Amino acid sequence: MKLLTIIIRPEKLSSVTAALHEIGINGMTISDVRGQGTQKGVRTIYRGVEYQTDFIMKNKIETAVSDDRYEQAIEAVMDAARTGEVGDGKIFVTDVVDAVRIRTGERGDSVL
Amino acid sequence: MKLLTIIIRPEKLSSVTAALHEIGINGMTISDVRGQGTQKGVRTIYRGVEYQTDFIMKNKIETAVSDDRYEQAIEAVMDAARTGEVGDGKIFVTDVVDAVRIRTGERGDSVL
Amino acid sequence: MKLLTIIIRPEKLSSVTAALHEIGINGMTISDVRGQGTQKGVRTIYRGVEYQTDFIMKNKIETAVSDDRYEQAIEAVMDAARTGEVGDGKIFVTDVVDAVRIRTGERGDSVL
Amino acid sequence: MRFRRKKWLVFITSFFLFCFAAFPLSAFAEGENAAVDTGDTTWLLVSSALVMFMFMPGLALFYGGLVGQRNILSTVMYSLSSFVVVTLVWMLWGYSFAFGPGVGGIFGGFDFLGFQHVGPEAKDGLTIPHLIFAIYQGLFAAITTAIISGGVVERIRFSVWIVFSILWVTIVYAPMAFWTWGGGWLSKLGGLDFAGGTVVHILSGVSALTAALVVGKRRSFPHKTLPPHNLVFFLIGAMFLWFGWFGFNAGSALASGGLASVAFATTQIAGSAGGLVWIFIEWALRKKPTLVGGATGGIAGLVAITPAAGYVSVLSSVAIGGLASVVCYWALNVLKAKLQYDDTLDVFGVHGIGGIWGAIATGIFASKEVNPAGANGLLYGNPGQVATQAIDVLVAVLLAAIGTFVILKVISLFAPLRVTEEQEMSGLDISLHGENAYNTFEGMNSEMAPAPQSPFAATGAMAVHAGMKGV
Amino acid sequence: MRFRRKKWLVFITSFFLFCFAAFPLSAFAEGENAAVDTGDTTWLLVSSALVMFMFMPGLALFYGGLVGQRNILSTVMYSLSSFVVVTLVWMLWGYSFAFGPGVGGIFGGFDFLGFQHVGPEAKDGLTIPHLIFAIYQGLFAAITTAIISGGVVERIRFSVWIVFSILWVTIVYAPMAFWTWGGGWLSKLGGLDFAGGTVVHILSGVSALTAALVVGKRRSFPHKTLPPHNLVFFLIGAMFLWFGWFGFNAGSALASGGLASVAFATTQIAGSAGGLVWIFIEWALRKKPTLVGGATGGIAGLVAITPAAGYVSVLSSVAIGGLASVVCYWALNVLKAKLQYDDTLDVFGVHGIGGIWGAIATGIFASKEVNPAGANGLLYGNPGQVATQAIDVLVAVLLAAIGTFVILKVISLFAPLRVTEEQEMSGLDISLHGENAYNTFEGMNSEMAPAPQSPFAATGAMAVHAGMKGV
Amino acid sequence: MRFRRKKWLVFITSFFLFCFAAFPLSAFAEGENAAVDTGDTTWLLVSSALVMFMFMPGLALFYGGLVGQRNILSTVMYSLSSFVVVTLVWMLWGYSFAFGPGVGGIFGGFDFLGFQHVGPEAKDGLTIPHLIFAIYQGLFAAITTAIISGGVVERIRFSVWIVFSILWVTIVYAPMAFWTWGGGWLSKLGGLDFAGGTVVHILSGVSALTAALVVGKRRSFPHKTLPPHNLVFFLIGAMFLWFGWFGFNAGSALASGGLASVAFATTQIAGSAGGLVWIFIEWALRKKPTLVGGATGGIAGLVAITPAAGYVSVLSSVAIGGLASVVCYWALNVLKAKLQYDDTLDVFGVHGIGGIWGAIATGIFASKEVNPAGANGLLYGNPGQVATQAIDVLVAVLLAAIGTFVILKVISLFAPLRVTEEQEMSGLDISLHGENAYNTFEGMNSEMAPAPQSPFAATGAMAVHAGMKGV
Ligand SMILES: Nc1ncnc2c1ncn2[C@@H]1O[C@H](COP(=O)(O)OP(=O)(O)O)[C@@H](O)[C@H]1O
Ligand SMILES: Nc1ncnc2c1ncn2[C@@H]1O[C@H](COP(=O)(O)OP(=O)(O)O)[C@@H](O)[C@H]1O
Ligand SMILES: Nc1ncnc2c1ncn2[C@@H]1O[C@H](COP(=O)(O)OP(=O)(O)O)[C@@H](O)[C@H]1O
Repeated sequence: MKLLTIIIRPEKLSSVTAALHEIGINGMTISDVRGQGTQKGVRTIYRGVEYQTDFIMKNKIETAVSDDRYEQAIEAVMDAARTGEVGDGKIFVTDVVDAVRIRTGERGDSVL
Repeated sequence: MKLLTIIIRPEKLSSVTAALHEIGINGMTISDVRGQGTQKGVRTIYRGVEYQTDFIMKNKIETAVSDDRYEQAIEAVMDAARTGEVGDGKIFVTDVVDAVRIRTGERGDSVL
Repeated sequence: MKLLTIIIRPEKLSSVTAALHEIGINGMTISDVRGQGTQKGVRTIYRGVEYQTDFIMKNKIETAVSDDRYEQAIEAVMDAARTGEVGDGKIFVTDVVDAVRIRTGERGDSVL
Repeated sequence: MRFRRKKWLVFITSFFLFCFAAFPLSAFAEGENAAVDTGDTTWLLVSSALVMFMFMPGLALFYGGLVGQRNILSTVMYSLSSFVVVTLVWMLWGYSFAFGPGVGGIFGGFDFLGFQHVGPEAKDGLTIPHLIFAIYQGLFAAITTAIISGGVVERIRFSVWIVFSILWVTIVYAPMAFWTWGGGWLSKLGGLDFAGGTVVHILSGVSALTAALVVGKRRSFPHKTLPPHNLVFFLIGAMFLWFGWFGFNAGSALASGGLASVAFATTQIAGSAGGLVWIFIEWALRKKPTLVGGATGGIAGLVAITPAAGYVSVLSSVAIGGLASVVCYWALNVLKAKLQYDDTLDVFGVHGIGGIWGAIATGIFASKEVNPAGANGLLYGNPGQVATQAIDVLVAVLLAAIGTFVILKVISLFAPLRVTEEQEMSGLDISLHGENAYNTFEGMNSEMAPAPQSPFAATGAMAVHAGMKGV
Repeated sequence: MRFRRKKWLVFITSFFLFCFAAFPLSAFAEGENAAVDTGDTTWLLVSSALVMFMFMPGLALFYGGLVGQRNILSTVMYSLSSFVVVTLVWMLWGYSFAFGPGVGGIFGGFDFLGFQHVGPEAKDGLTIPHLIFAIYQGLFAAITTAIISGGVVERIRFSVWIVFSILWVTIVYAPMAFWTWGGGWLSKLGGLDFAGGTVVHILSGVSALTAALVVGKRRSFPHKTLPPHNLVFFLIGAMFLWFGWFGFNAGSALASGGLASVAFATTQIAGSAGGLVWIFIEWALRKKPTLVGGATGGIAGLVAITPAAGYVSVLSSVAIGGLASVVCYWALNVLKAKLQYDDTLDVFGVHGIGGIWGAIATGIFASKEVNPAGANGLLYGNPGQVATQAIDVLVAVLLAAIGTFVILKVISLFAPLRVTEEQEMSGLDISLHGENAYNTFEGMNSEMAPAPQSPFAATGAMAVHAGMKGV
Repeated sequence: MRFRRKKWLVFITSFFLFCFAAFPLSAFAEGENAAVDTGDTTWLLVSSALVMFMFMPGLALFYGGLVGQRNILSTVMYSLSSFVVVTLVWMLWGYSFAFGPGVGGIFGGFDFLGFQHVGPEAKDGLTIPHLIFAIYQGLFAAITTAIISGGVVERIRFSVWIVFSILWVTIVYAPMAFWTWGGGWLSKLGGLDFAGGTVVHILSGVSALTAALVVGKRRSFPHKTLPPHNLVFFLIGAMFLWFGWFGFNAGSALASGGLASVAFATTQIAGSAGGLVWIFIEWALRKKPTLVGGATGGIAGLVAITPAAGYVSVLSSVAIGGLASVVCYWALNVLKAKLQYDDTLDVFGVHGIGGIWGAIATGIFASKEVNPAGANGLLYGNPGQVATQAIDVLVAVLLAAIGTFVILKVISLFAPLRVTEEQEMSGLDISLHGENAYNTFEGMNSEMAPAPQSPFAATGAMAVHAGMKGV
């Protein structure tokens, strides 16, 4: 099983979740995060003072998928989240050694 | 060392942390997250318009535990977080290859 | 490639990001989290009732770095985030098996 | 379902028919307005608006900021519902019971039901229209009722609260108002209550404590209650209260001029003394003066000066306001900790204790030099006034405690008083009202899902509700 | 750039020169104040302040709480800009067009341009200074304009909105005000509008619907619109509206005294009836009464009583307010769902429908016993009044619809009416105003970066802007 | 510890004893009220309430919204403490120093200490009770003091601030008020200051700059200061200020009627002109008009009209308000960037510069046609008035700068002026007041821990504090 950590633009969140739903991936956990990278932050000006923030709003999706599906998931996310502009985000893949469904105590791929 | 990523209902947070304390696990990092899965979101109605959100409030606990303790931790969490209703959450286990305590520079299991 | 999960004091965030920039690590994802550990929470009193919270504000930085750079990154973070007081935080290192830049579809170390 | 809806329609329709048909309009026949003074009337119009404002949104925010964020809307709804319900009850029968011509000094009677005979002409002995007097008093009744909710927020059922409001204002507030201000027996004993120390604050404070005991503690009390979720809202509410208090106290002169100015000044000064003393107490005892403390002290001072506002000198108001903080601080920090009652937002500690101190203090500091229509107090050679005030206090305490107890016990025969454990746990906003106060998850700001054909299933989807049909 | 800046300077300078030089000051020549009554004047001063308050911050919060958090500042900016722009337009020409001596019952004329001849002396037939009357009416004009923005928030361009405000108040509001209140032809027909049922609420409600249709739906409508981001702000705004409404309705008596008291009472009671009925409707049909519902019902009741406030009895106001919630609930839940127009904040459903009901209801419930200067309505033997009211309604609906349509179509010849897709997606706060309302990311509270030599590059860095030079 | 607590008790008790015993109550002896006008009195009662409201919560939110979220309560506490402290100081000696019968045009004297001889009877030459005049002026003193805090928030110590408040109002504000309004030497020179251009705005603006320089920059200035944490609170505050400004300016007529109406109108119009001009400047120079800009411009306009409100025509007020935005924009964007002083919330840029412009503008635009009790200005053939105004400005600037400098230097002999680095870093809310403004972490909404036997250890545990014993 793999854990995909997906960083995307907030405005793409619903497209991405919909794309994942489409290929049958329904379980995921989402958070509001701030990103830094090549993309530059917005400048805002208050009373003549310019605040440049390099913390850019992003959303993070964490979703565990089975080994045979994760490439497909990556494709789906890329299609849904890409704009072609700097700042589209990243997907990181890590290995999950074990997974538990708290409600039932199930383990492994049946958890997903 | 293992990193447990635990997704639970917010109302179970203090039970779970207490359960972990009980078996001697005191270090952990918690965040407010939104989950999607089998559980359906709440519907709220504003002025005749129904908003159905599929982002359900959850809490995420990340805790690194030593290899010999993590099964025990999983048991403790399951006991404390289970209601038996859909939406109880998941535990994902990943391998930690290294860990550092910033204050001392210690490495490995003594960090926990 | 490694994923560093860095937990630090909020007031050290800009020092740490600056330190990472200095060694050429510009990509990272940051979130507001709450920590528990050895450090004790603040006590606040409202109308004679004392609220002791053991959820301490921390910031989490997640950054993926190449295998040859991660020791250097750990050094940089430790230097920038250490105060010597309990509560300085931790760094956890996990293996990244794959990484994708959504904008281009690139994979592997070139993503960083 | 269909049936129930019809019943509702019939009910609503007949209610409205009743409204404009049942009562004679002769009330408005004689609009002479001979004795109405424009300056006085303006002051009462303004004071009424101020009392409305201190209630909604004032009290609602004062309370709402102190509860957990899953109960903020519910807390506000208790206030909002009392606001609209008591306004109507007051017009229909409350005013008549409280300020009617009266039956034997005990009960106001039925002459003013539905604001009959309450019109634009000057009220007897006053220079303001009867109608604005009635509305002004109605807002007092409404806010007093809502203050009680602070003792039982985060757990009482919404429907129970509405029924409680109606009964309480009828059988607790209206009698006390009649006895004290409407010409009833208490006023004949010589008790002084300028703007509602007994009628407003003791009644609400004691009722809140009684209700808190009858309804029972929150499940999370005392070890896991939520910290106040937004102190800025709390502060805004506290200052709205302060602002409105000028209408409350100085408006109780029922005219503009010197007496209103005295009440205005004592109000501002007692509030300030209260705030400052609380800050110093916290500083001395705890090292850190808090905003919650400073604002609570200010409110304590304002509560205490309420019965005295038009009877005492400016310097006395310093003592009354400052000592109010001392006794209320003690109530919140020592008494409550010892007795372990769950008066959630400290209504008893602030309004009850503060009101009792204020009523007694009026007996100590009152001076005929300030207000010839008042009386001299202990310090001006008349110790008996303290005893008279003590009787007032006693009556208010007993009436509030017994009345509230009986009302809630009766209601509990028909329905449970409190929400279920599950509702309490998920928060009352969602479980009672189906709403979240704050929708600030950034991820919601995402563009339309690509699959509009299944809007209900799509992430974050929103659908226009099918209106009445869907239920 | 340099050139453009010069042009601005010239423009601003010449404008100000014009301001104090162009008009004769003889307006202030005769400051006799013979007939000015201090009590009445105070009431109008207060009422003006209250109307200002219900607008800013009242309306701004009422609207702002209901939009998504990326559009809150933009929503507020529509209100703020109308506030300042219409105030100035009103002073320069609006007041003259609306309340000038008039030309043939159609148009107010030019006598009061720039508040010429509008001074501290009493206005004809009134006991208040002409100037405060003019300012009071100006605040009506300003809030009415801003109400319209609720139909088109989250998409109309800011510059378009400002131009629209100027044109709308000139060619829609001013004529209707003149016809109804300034002595124009409608008032001669005998239509009753105490405080703005047609002039304020129907005009704004219908204009908002028209504007929503001309500007078009939000891209996210109806399946992905954002839930209200802060219901506490919404509640605060609603209660500020309520508070200010006393100045709006009771102030429209243009004097203190009995009539103002009647209007005050009917306002409070109609609002309460509206709130309560809406709560009960939701309870019956949906099981959960909501805060948004209760507050919306209150506002619906207040809208409906506006034209009637000084003409009907207190009991009639219960019916008017209560039924307002019934019709507005229907409009929001059935009509809107069926017709699928994107009137974002339900201006048409509340102000338009509520205003129409109120105007008609005035024809039903009005009574000369309450106000001899008014008329009797259907229930008092004069069915013709309903027809007269219907004419008023029709005129208002047509004027608003046609006027708004023409204004927007003309503007659209010069510039696009709405923001780009990208701006809509990123939120108007950042894309139009370059600001975020909330900066609450805790990570920003971090200490200074150790590399001050490159402040712009450092994380979270902030730099003092180079002032005018940098642009 | 035990000892310290006793000392406190003794102190408090003796203070209160003093309060009601030390002064004769003869002040209230003659309550004739012969000349009191109810309409005028009502206006002053209302104006006093409005000034209170613009201060708390107005100013507190205006400031609080602009600071970082870890300093919001601290920012509010500076205001709240000045509010209560200055109210008491004013009553005890401030009013006497500022409005006493006076000693040689320099000092008000001791006649009114403790509001002796300040009673419900009309103040000499006015138609309002002396007491409400005194309270009204006291609220001016209090808000002026609190405005200064904007220059030093996020770093000055709370105890230092309280001591500063007491000294500043005594030796800076009271003299200037006496000289200008109390019959002192400045007023004899013929300087005009209708509602506080010099006394309120220049004093506070210059004092804030001085204090900012003496206390020193925030450690984060200029490269890492926090962005404003909540612009909605800022907006609410700004609009509360605007609302209250009507009481401030139009109330300064000290009577209802024509003059109050003029001041009301010029206030509304100057504020609007200020807001609009700032929006246009930003639009022209920066492409994006901001909410912060629009609101700041409005306040700048209001500041500038303050000294002129009752002396100039409505059209002049457009020029005064509009140009205020030009000069203040320059101050904030060019001057501040160049000089690099850390006047945190731009008190000098808005109140100082705006106040100076307003005072001078009064000398330019004043007209006896508007107010015969005033004077003609430059444009009405009297260039000397500009010089007279310049003297006023100079006196205010010098008094504020020297007074503030001396007070702070003296305090710094006894205690450090600013918080420690660590306190600044953790935020003043927690470090000075032990509170968090917002407790919105969802995880706190969790059910009771299963181990109630160790409540203090359990996660998120809350424990009833042991009251006074525990400290
Ligand atoms: N090495 C990294 N580790 C973790 N997160 C990263 C890393 N690099 C980028 N990110 C995240 O991805 C987001 C987008 O990256 P950015 O470099 O701005 O654009 P792009 O992905 O298009 O190259 C960042 O805002 C950050 O949240
Ligand atoms: N595959 C997954 N990857 C990551 N998080 C998941 C996944 N599946 C579920 N979750 C998280 O677990 C929560 C509960 O899952 P759900 O399917 O609703 O109920 P249950 O765990 O009882 O089967 C979800 O809200 C989500 O936060
Ligand atoms: N085992 C763990 N797993 C995950 N996060 C941890 C763990 N232990 C500590 N943390 C995080 O590190 C922070 C600091 O830890 P703490 O024990 O208080 O101090 P220190 O790191 O100086 O020993 C905690 O607040 C928590 O967020």
